[in-house]
Amino acid sequence: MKETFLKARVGLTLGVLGIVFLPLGTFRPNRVVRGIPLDGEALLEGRILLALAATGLVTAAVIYALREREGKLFLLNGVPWMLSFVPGLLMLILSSARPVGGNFDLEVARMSLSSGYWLVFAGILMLQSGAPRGGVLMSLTVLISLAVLGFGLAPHLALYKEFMNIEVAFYAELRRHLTLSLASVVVALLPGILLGYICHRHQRLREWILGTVNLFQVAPTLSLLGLIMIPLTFLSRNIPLVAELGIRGVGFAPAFIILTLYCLLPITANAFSGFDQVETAVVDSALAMGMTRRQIFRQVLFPLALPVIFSGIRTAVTQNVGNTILAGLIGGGGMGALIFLGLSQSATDLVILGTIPVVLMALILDAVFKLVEERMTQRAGVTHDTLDAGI
Amino acid sequence: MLDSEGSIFGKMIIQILNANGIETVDKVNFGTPDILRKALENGEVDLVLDYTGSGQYYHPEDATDTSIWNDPQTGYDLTAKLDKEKMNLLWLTPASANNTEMIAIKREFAEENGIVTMEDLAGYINAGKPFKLICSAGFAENTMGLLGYEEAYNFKLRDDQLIILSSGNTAEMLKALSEGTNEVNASLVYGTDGALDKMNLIVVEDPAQVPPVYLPAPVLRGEVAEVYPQIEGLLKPVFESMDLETLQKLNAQVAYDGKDAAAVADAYLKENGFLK
Amino acid sequence: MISSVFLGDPAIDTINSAAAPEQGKFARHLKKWLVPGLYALGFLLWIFFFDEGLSALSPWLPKRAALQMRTPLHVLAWQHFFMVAVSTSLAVATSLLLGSLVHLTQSAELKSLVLSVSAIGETVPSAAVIALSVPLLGYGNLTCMLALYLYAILPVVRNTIVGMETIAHSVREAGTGMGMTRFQQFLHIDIPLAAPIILTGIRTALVINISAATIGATVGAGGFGVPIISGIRVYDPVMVVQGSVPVLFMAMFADKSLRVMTSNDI
Amino acid sequence: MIRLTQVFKAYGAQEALKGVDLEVPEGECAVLIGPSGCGKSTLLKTINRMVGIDSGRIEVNEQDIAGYQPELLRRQIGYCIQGVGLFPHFTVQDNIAVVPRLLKWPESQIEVRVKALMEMSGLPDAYRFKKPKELSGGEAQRVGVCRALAADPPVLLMDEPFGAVDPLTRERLQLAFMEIQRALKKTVVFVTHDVEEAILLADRVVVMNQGQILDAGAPGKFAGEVEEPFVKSFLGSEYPLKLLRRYSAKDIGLALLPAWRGAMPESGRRLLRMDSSLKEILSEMMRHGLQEVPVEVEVDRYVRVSYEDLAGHLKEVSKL
Repeated sequence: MKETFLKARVGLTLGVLGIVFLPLGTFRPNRVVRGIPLDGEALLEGRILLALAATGLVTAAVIYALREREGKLFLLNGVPWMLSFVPGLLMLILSSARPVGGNFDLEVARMSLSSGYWLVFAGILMLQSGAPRGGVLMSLTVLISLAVLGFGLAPHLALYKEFMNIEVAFYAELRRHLTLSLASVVVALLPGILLGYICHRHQRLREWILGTVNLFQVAPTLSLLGLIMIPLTFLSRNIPLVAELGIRGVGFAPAFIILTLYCLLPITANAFSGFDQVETAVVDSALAMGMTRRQIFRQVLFPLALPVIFSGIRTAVTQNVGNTILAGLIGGGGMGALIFLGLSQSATDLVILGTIPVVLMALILDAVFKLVEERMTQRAGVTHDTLDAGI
Repeated sequence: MLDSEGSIFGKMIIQILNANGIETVDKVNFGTPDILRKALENGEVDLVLDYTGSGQYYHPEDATDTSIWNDPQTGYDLTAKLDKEKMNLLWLTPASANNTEMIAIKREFAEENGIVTMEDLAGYINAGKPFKLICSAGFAENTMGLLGYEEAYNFKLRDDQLIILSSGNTAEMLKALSEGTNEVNASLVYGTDGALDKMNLIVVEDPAQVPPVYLPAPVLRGEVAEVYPQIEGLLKPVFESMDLETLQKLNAQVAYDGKDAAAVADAYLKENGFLK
Repeated sequence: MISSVFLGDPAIDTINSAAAPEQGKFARHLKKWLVPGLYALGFLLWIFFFDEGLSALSPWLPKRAALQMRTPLHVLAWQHFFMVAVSTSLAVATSLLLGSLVHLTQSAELKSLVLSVSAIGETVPSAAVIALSVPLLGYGNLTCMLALYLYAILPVVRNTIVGMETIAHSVREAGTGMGMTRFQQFLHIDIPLAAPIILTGIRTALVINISAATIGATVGAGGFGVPIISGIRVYDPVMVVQGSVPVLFMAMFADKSLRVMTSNDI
Repeated sequence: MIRLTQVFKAYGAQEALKGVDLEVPEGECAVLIGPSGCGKSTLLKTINRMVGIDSGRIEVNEQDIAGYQPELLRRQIGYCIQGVGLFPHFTVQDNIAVVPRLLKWPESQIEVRVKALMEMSGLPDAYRFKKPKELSGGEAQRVGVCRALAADPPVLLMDEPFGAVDPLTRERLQLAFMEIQRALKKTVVFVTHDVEEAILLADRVVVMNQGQILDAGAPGKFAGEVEEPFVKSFLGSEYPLKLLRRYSAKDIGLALLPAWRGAMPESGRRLLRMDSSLKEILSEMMRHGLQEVPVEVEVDRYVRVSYEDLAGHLKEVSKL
């Protein structure tokens, strides 16, 4: 794999900008008051060893990024690996840093990670993404940082304090989030694939089905969430069975229904184009050999369309993970509950705490699904470009 | 309950009930008060923390005389009666802290402009001096909220003098006020909001008593009350002990100091002998 | 939506192309714009006659709490429109520049950089971007517009790059063969041929933004999110409907009219 | 045998088949030929009910196909199409085995059958576990023929099966098919737009245009005068020349020809044999400006074939 130095250079620039011009952390005497920003200079003041190490690392990174060709120097190729530890180490340092002069209640005071820190983080990831085995490197960086947080090694970080406050709720909401975003896709699978098949078989219905399904995608999620409240409330009030099933105007049910409708489009549209890109000759010969429609669907159409359908499912999953946030507004739970709670309490760190899992979930699920998709495409023995089939 | 007060009360109720052998499921962060109310009516939760003044929203057809809500006792009685009859919901003893909606301004701003009451503030606004209020949509669009204030004190805010947030949580509004974000110089505040002192804010007095009285009280479903009749007795002393000052103090610990609501609740209950 | 390309769906795009050939050009135009026109009409009727309709219906509606809308609907409509229009057009300009830059430099590294950043950016939820911009930009529509701007860049830049990339090699070769300079090719071949795919990206961005702008109500940006979120909070269906329906119309109008523009059967 | 009586088929206002009568006797190969859109493919597809007919009657082996369930009918009729239509996710073996499996043959028997078919069509045994995309166009086409023959159907329908391969492969496939057909004697309906292919493979050439059969007969029939103007122009003025390729030296009746006398033509000249096509013989004459050439009938025994012999043969077959 060729190393891409552009990414390294852009990443390095971001990181240096972050360290020099932006605060790495903000020290807050309590949760709400305006904090005291700490930049790189303030952080290194009086710590000669740390300053030397930081200078050394930045210099190495600069040499690394300015090369024209892959260097033979083992040390230089190790730079991206070394950088993996930087975000985690910065957390440790920031957690123990205090502004000069001042007496703080350490039980209440906290250190928020600020724009500079996140820029450094992004820069390092970008630099690593261009290096050989970029995926492994980036995962390592993220894992180390998560470990520092998760094992409580940086107890004075605001992120950690917020996490400890809501630990039980955090895991519950995480589960809720995953359940909502994945289960709704699972429920949409069968109708989505069936609708795609109907689109493939009946030209006349195609426009109507795709048009309707598209409507759900176009409609603002929030307005759908609001609108679905009305019939659901009516149903649960008037039909006891519905209420017993736990279907109510607010909470899990409406969020689940809307998310299901929302992911119909990618699944249906991809199923349709998946079925449609199967060569007519293949379907014709299946028909001519005396396969029934059902046999053709099961043995020919479906396996051949599977990679494309799967890429639709991937799209549905990743978009659902993000959309599930809105469930937080109607009592459906999920990380949205934390994000909106953080927003309304002006607690930026809580918002970040809610956002990180969402981004990670989306990226991980996307990567896993992509891997499966590639395997599937290989197995199906076809080399069509699944990229084009997405919506 | 997305606010500190709800979390504290919620955790307290859970701890008290658990300590007395009643098993509970913690749904404290379930949703906004209005969503909780629906969930209670639908039987999805059994006990919520609610505010007496909210009765005006639940029974709009029976609450035409708004003055009912300005008195703590009549408001509580009417809500309790209507809820018992129509929904079989039981209002238990409320705390004696009025968590009503008022307007807060910075201390220096008040002193500079000699503002003590809403009348002073209305005069200031009507003089065309710079004013910007941050508040919730629920307050801005309520005839017993900002619309009521405007009528009672005879002033009118333009759209550009308002920042309306959809959430009803005052923490971010007070922060915006204390930091002067977007030139905000007034904010919605709840009676029990803590740490106004720390943030150097004061509440503007409201002689006309525009907003309803909001006393926090546990609301229990009738069927559950039949199974656990002891709940009422268990919660009564706790809620009676909570006056305005106590609640402000506890709220400040959670919303401003960022302490865990469960820990704050636990400490308070133990300190006052409700828990061992 | 990560790394999938926003291509128009041919089946939906051709709904309007069924116009019979003997019809005049004007009649075909009229037929094509009929549906978007209806959406626009619905939108306007809703905005200006909601109150009248509501009071006419009020005898049959359950009694509502003492809430009343402080901001009239048409002001909310303007706020919503303003946020979406400004942020989307800025984003389109940025992404066209960025996409063209990637295309003109033919740099694989730059392309991979832009595409992967945009793919990752898309996983950050818009609600979070809005929430995190508050300390930076304060309350109001600026915060919301920043989030919308960032969001709209992603689909447009991706479709610009992909659209220009998918132009058949032979077409460009023919251009070179006829003596076009690189810039002339860009102007006369790349841009017009990639236009439908770019427009599809713009459509996606616009629809996403109309939807995401509703969340702006949580940071005081106004727009149709105000009645929707308030309505959800106080559980008032009338308020929810009041805000939901016009956004729905707005989104459908944007989607449909851009589809009509993309279908090239005139 | 296959018999079509007054078959009509219309797609909306467009009439695809306008009263077609056709009979293909058992073991014969009928080649439908005509310009694109003439209805030849539609006609083919009516036979296995891929296309339903509006009126008329189609019999396969004396049975009206309307009485069959379409799937069951199709499993008894081999079918081979231009794009081959191999299932890309199946191996070669699985592709060939589709119909036998549909007919629930035991697996052991299927394997024997697949091996036999592949050997017959000249595919190496190792190909059994390849996927279609690993095959060349010609190989895929052979697999397609094997698949059509897999369940040993008495009737075979072929829709331009060799249309998409290069000329050289195509010729090889044609010869292979002729060999198979000679051995298996299936009743075949074959669609093509290539006159030479029709001449080579057909027992009967059926010329179609605009949904109708204009003329039908043995390939030789069209070597002489043709009345029908469309048939004449479609088959072309070079038809007799093309026809020469169908016949080989032994078809002329070499026993009656006089032995070659005189000097053998110069060395390095191509040796004509019994199985050389008449087209090759004519080419040889033209190449050297001769009226007659020697053809080897057995080792070191040559007969004299003259231009008149060729012309005479054509005249003879055209009377059949």
